[in-house]
Amino acid sequence: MRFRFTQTAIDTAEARGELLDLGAGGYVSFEGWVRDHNEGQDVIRLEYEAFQELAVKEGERIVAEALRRFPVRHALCIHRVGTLALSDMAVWVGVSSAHRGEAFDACRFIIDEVKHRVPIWKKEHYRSGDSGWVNCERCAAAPHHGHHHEPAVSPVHK
Amino acid sequence: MRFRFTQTAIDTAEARGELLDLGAGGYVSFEGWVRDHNEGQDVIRLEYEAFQELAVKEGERIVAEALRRFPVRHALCIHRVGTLALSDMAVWVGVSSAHRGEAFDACRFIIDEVKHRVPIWKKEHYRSGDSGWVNCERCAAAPHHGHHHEPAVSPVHK
Amino acid sequence: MQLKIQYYAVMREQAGRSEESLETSAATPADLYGELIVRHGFTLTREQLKVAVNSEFSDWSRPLSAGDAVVFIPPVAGG
Amino acid sequence: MQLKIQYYAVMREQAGRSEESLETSAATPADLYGELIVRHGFTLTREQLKVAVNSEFSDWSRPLSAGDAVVFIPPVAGG
Repeated sequence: MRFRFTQTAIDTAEARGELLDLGAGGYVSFEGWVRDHNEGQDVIRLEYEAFQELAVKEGERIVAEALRRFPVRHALCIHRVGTLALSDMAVWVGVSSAHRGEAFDACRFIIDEVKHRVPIWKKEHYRSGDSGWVNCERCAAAPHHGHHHEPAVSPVHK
Repeated sequence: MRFRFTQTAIDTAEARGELLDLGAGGYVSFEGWVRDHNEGQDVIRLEYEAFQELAVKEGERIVAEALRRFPVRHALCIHRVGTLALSDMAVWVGVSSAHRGEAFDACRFIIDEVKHRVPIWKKEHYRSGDSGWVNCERCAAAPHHGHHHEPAVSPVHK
Repeated sequence: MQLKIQYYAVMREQAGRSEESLETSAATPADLYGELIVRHGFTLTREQLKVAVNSEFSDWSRPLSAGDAVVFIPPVAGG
Repeated sequence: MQLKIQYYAVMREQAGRSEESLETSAATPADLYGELIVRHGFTLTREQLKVAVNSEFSDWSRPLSAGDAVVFIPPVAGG
């Protein structure tokens, strides 16, 4: 399983161990951390929710695509679900490769695709007491700003 | 000190801790591992040697350049010296950033520049009993192949 | 026929439930969403959603069969 | 004048030492390397090296002063 979920803190040392390979000279990892602000609001915690049956299939497809597109050795992605506090790790991607360039490319490909294709949602809770589901602008009907914008928030006032 | 040397195993957990930041949503790290082959030869161990007085200055300049060029929060590079076995970590780079794209760019910039500019050398010891200092082709007088080739080896037969 | 609908995230909150079984004559996911948007007052238009049938992405025009499990997928935000 | 030369990596092996103090009339690092390539039989040409004086990268034509510490830097291979 090259894409999986966890309800508890991601064990990056264990995950990295799965990528060790005597033929690998480069290893790149990405961690997504819960930060204290988004779109001008003070964030105090997040909730992640996933449609896991489909998400693990789509996640596996993304990692398999990365392994086909880039000549890397191993790749793995772990996503956390549930309630996360500031600076908690929400997602981890690791790639080992003979050469470093491909490891960077594959790692970035995986996190970009996971963020856009895998059915996972996050609800931000703000210091103000409001909360909102974070939406990918690329997926929204309007306005269309292209692919590289930051997430926007659909406020769901309590 | 955002660039430093160690004679012992790189403590990545401690190093990552120096980059934590509540405003950072993305963290990218690179590890260079000793692999079991190079240029068709079976490698059994490596020795890294540095001109440390100049290397730490040049390394600091590289990290400072990365922090100027890319809007990231923190960056750090640690290089090991001495004798390394297969799969040992020779170098670590970590970058934390509000957004992930810049963290990938800055991390890659730092490792690329460190490999090309910092006075560190490695001697490969081969299963055959031979050994050789690894040279960057980009730095060699001839032939010029551009910037993205793999290291070549200057054999120093015993 | 009987269908099973599962709700996640903003859809779950707006539907006020995680899943329901529904007796419907909807022939496709598009028809089904047309029924449910009235019933639950969803704010997202079909164009903002994707749909999955039996845990795989699906066309909106795929014919539905009795027992199918349908999920409407709002814009994702993993990572 | 007296200079201090430090050797690393392949230069150290070919010189058979890590450093030496040398009485020389070499006016520049380029002149100095011309002396040392004969003395130690270095295989690398000046074009393949960089040079540092007092722990900072230097031009080959910089004037040397008594007490300067010079390092010839073969192609690097960190990482």
